[in-house]
Amino acid sequence: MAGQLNIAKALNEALRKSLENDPKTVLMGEDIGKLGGVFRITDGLQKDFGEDRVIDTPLAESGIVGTAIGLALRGYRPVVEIQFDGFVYPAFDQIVTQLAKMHARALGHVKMPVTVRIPYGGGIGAVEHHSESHEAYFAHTAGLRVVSPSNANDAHWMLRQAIESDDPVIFLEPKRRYWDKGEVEDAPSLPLHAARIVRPGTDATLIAYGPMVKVCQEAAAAAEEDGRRLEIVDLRSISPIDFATVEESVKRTGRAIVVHEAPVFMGLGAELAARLTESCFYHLEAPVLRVGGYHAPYPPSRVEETYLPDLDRVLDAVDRALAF
Amino acid sequence: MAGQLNIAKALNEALRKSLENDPKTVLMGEDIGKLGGVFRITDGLQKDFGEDRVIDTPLAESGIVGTAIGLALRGYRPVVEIQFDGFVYPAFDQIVTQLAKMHARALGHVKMPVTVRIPYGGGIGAVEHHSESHEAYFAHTAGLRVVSPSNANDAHWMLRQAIESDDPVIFLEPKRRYWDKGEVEDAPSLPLHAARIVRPGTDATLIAYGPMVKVCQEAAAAAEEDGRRLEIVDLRSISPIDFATVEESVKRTGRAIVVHEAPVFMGLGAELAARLTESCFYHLEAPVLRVGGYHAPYPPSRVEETYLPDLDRVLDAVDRALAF
Amino acid sequence: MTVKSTTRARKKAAPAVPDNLRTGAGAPAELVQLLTPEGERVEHPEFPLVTTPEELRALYRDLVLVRRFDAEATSLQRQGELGLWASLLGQEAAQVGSGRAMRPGDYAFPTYREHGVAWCRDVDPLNLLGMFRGVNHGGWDPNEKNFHLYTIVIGSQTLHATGYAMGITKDGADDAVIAYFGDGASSQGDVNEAFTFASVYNAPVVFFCQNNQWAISEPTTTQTKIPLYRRASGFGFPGVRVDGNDVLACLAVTRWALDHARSGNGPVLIEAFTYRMGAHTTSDDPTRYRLTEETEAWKAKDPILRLKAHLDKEGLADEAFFAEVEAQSEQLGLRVREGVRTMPDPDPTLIFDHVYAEPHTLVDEERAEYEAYAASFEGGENL
Amino acid sequence: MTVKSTTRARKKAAPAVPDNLRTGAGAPAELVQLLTPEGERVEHPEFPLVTTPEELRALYRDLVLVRRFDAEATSLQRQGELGLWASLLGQEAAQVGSGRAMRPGDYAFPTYREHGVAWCRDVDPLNLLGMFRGVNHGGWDPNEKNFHLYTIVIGSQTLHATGYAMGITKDGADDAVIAYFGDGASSQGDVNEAFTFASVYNAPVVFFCQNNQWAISEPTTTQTKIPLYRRASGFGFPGVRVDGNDVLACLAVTRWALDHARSGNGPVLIEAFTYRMGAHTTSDDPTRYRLTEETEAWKAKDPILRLKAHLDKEGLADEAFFAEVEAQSEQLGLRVREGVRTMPDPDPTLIFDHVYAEPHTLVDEERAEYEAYAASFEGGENL
Ligand SMILES: Cc1ncc(C[n+]2csc(CCOP(=O)(O)OP(=O)(O)O)c2C)c(N)n1
Ligand SMILES: Cc1ncc(C[n+]2csc(CCOP(=O)(O)OP(=O)(O)O)c2C)c(N)n1
Ligand SMILES: [Mg+2]
Ligand SMILES: [Mg+2]
Repeated sequence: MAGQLNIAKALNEALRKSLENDPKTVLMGEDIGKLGGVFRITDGLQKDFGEDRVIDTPLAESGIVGTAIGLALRGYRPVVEIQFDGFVYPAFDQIVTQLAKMHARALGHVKMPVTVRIPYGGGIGAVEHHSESHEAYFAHTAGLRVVSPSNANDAHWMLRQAIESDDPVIFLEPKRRYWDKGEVEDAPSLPLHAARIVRPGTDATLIAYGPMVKVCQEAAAAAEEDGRRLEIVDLRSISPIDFATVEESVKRTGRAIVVHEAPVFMGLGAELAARLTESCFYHLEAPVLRVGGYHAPYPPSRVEETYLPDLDRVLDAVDRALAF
Repeated sequence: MAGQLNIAKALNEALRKSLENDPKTVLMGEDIGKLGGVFRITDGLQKDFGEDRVIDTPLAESGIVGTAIGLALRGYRPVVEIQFDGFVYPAFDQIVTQLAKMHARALGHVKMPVTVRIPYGGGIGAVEHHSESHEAYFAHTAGLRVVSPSNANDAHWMLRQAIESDDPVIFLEPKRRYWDKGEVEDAPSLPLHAARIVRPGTDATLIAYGPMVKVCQEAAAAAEEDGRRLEIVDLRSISPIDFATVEESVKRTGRAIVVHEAPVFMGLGAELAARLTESCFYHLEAPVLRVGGYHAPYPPSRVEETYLPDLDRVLDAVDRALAF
Repeated sequence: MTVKSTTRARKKAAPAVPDNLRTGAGAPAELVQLLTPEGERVEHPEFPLVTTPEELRALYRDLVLVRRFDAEATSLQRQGELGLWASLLGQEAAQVGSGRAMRPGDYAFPTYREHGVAWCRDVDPLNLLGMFRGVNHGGWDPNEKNFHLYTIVIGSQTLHATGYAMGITKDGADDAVIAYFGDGASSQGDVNEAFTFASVYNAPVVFFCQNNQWAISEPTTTQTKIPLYRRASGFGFPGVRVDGNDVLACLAVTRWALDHARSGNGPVLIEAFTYRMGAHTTSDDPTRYRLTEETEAWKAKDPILRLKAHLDKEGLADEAFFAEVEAQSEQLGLRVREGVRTMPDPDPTLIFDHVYAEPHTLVDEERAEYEAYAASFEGGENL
Repeated sequence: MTVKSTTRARKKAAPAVPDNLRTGAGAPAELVQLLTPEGERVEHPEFPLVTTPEELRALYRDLVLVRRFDAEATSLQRQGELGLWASLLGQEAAQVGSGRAMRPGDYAFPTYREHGVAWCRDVDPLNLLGMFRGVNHGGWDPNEKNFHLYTIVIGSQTLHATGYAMGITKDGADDAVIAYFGDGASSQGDVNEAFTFASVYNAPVVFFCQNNQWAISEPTTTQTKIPLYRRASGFGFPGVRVDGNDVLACLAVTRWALDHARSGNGPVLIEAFTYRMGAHTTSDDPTRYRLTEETEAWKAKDPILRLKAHLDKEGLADEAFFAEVEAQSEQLGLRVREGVRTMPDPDPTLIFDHVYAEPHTLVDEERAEYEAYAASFEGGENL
């Protein structure tokens, strides 16, 4: 396993291992067979594991998730691919009213080990519906777990952990980072829902996940040239959030900026700000600030750079936080 | 119009006036015709306006919202009834990817004057899927307006304003309050998206909307006996939020508690806390606290009293806020 | 020929709406029937059925007990013991006939009205009532009874059934699945997606539509212009309309369909043509939208009376038998009444119990907060 | 008879999968055709069509120009001028035939591939390209052209079309609507819900399914076991399969269907049997999932060559005409190339422009914040 892999390949290997390790694991989705998925995450898997385990489905997302639930009831462990973020909504009812609630409704008698993989987020110059960040919907939904890796190692191990989980997991893949390379280790170093301090610092804490971790790293590197030491927490898990790690950091730095691509209004930054203000009230030297998308549909790609948080917008927020 | 009406009747009158005033207004939904809807909100309207304007639809929510969009494109002004909160999800794709975005996508060339009425919230001892508060999903969705009245006068005038709006409005009706009576005035006193201070106070601000306004009123009355003067802001509009009114209040009282039935995690309280902390940082004597549902599916009705915020839980939060 | 045979006719005249869709009286055409409303046994060439007197008596017993349970639940709701009840009155034959057609390894996915099927799957009636009392959202272990939880979101269970059936195929098993749904549900996207998935994967699932003529206040004509069983042909699998008030026909057709499906021939749609004799649920008031005459006319097709007439006519059961069934019925009523009245309320912390199968920090935290809060009341009275 | 006619056959043997669903070569059965691949004019008893030479030449011109526009867009994408392009190559006849069947008052709801229909509705090709360049999500006024915006979420436009058609009925107008969708889309719940709504409300909408044999990498057999036009019969309205590479047949059948619909007879489903000659979009690599032989075989059915053969055979067009079309084609290519290359980027504040039709405090605030932020850069370089 060990070696430099890009995120796409690290995910592909994670699916392969999961198929090898558990005969009940099946993959389902549109174009995941011969094509290997539009991002090639399932490349070669149908060839090696057969059409019975790597299943090209009819073009109907509610049908995909609904039948995955049925397969889970029969003892299978389905891993569903939604082709792009914007196409998960036809399955929203099955996810929210069925998948998320089945275990509770059955008083624990049945389990729902279903992983829903979704390439999400913008920055690839795509047309409408192909660049959205909808993690807030899923995070607000009790019964779902929601995670998003930011690098190849996490992509690999978090996906394997998600598939092994007996709960439904929404697995958000930062599509603009699919081709970023990194070392994939021989074993996972963290449990699925633990955050990680990516970079230690003292002046403020940047909190991010998925595609925005890299932007924060760039911002922190730039800030360092100005003598500012920014700490970065990669949440990895969006629901539940590893508040212990985040709070410890914010109590040290006294300032926090949450960065995500999704719209700020009612986004994950709101929850982090609310919670951190409550738990770190006497430590905060500035309000928790939020950098994210605007309250607007994801725009045409020629203006997406304006919509997406970048190094400058993160540093602008850092300035504002430090000015308090 | 003027007189004591319950909320159900105030809504019914609003629909009647809207049908009278604009021949392009049509109502659509399941069982809204002869039955008058399961809550009788459309009672008598099909009889008076005909099957062509008060339309019983097939049992398919995506179909209802999708065809309403088509009718709007043809110049109609559809008012859709979703039978219960838990049944809007099959229409989620049409609402989020189509209804909310059509105006922006068309660069303003088309308008989407569609109102989606949803009886929402718990407290009526109902079975699963009949007691949910899902305003966070809609509020996070740019392109939608989201409102919820707490009394008969607002129910009447806000519904008429919603129907007159050229934007899509998610109109959330607090079903447990349908039978609460109140005076309905002859004209609206506020624009659709303005909040209102329901009760003035000095010690802390309770922020609520829809069904929880009454709970806050009870809590404030009880607190008064202990000599605490609580201000109450009825948001009325969930998206956009009238932050000006809320901020003015919180700057005066120095403390805020947000109360809603929806789960706290990623709920509206998070946004209010984040925003208020940013705008009132030097005024806040305590963090904005949140009282709401737990991160769990809405429970069976025999334990819903535990799930739902009540007077005691609000006062407990007030105590905690004052203890800071 | 290019165009579907109906096309030409339509080109000239307005599309004909079949008059057998809504029948106040008179049997609709194209209906499999093995027992007339008068209790006459008739043969259907395609659905032969051989029954012993014991089997017929057992079916009768099922029908009577199921109706009794249902009546008991309705009155418990009126007494305030249940929050709601969805009565199966009139649909006993459709449910018992199809329920008894299942083999032990077969699996059923119900709506919220399949109390008769639950009975056949040996689910304790008190377990069903827990949900309507508000004690839980479904109190039984679906895998123990091969009977899934009730599903309220219309149509969504048809996809679960299809997925489950796909799993059967993968397992190489010869079980089959029944997905129950209503006439109203036929309009939902999910049901039609289930038809597509079942058809292309050749899944061993029988779609059992109880067309009880009403979806709350909406007659079937609000959902479709043609008989519902014909929907299947558009998806490439067979559809059959059966007299839903004829327990023998429902048994024979469902048994055939399950065998068809389990033998690798793919799905079948059965439309059981029946009638909802009561209100939609105890919250409903059908006098607002339908005529008493319609309901009255359907009384003549009562599923229990017709089997009773047959037993009488053929001398297949004696008074002792009927008395025994009556006694069992009384006993069931008593057990249900007492069971419901003494059913304990759940502990409020049930809220936190099964949100996730594995530990979850936020749920643990909220549970702890709640417990501390509840304990803060004198004597922890809120707990 | 009770059971659909196919049922008995199935009971004995496994369900037959019609072999005409996937055809590498040879015309499938049950296909309306008015022009053979060799350019021979044939008659179809149910779809008579009278055309003048002018009309035939106009159709030819449409086909050529539409193909030219499409080719130009593909190469603009390769040059980096467009982010993506979804080519209609091979589907020109289905689109021009159906597009030209519309009356001015009729309305079309496209997917993302109906550039040929857009052409017939007089939408400026450059407007179409704005979306694929990333300049907007749809640059034209739908109500000006009676041509809705492209819809990417598969199937959702079929419901908009149906609702629009319901509005036509309410208006008492005699317009009709076409809803375009693909073979893959037929599996979506929305499309099947549209069938139900259209059928029960008798809406004047024609569902035009371009079965181009592929949904990205999935062959039609992943979506259905039987020909797609038969889906309609399950919903109670007529379905017709037409040779989608035959512009005359597409014209005749669509014209009939629109008239059928506008006359109050309700919806029609047309399955235009055609083939996607190119990749799904410029991002796709069809060599991963289909054989070149299949594509090669379909070349023999090319919609343009066949009309050209007919014009030649019948002497309906001279060299001057072909030269003129060629010149127009060159001119179009030039205009498209230059238009795209000089198409200005939108102002970033477009983000805030049309989120709502009426004022919105949050959007106003965020716009102001953005503007202040942008202005904070020296010289406002970010604006
Ligand atoms: C998605 C969804 N929409 C609406 C409802 C509300 N509702 C409950 S039962 C019902 C009618 C169902 O009719 P039908 O399918 O014929 O079943 P029946 O009740 O007649 O057995 C409706 C509209 C629901 N439960 N789920
Ligand atoms: C709801 C949804 N799911 C998935 C996609 C991704 N997607 C885009 S085109 C396509 C295939 C469509 O096939 P078909 O309907 O046959 O139309 P064609 O592209 O062949 O014209 C898919 C899966 C989408 N756009 N929308
Ligand atoms: Mg029904
Ligand atoms: Mg296709």
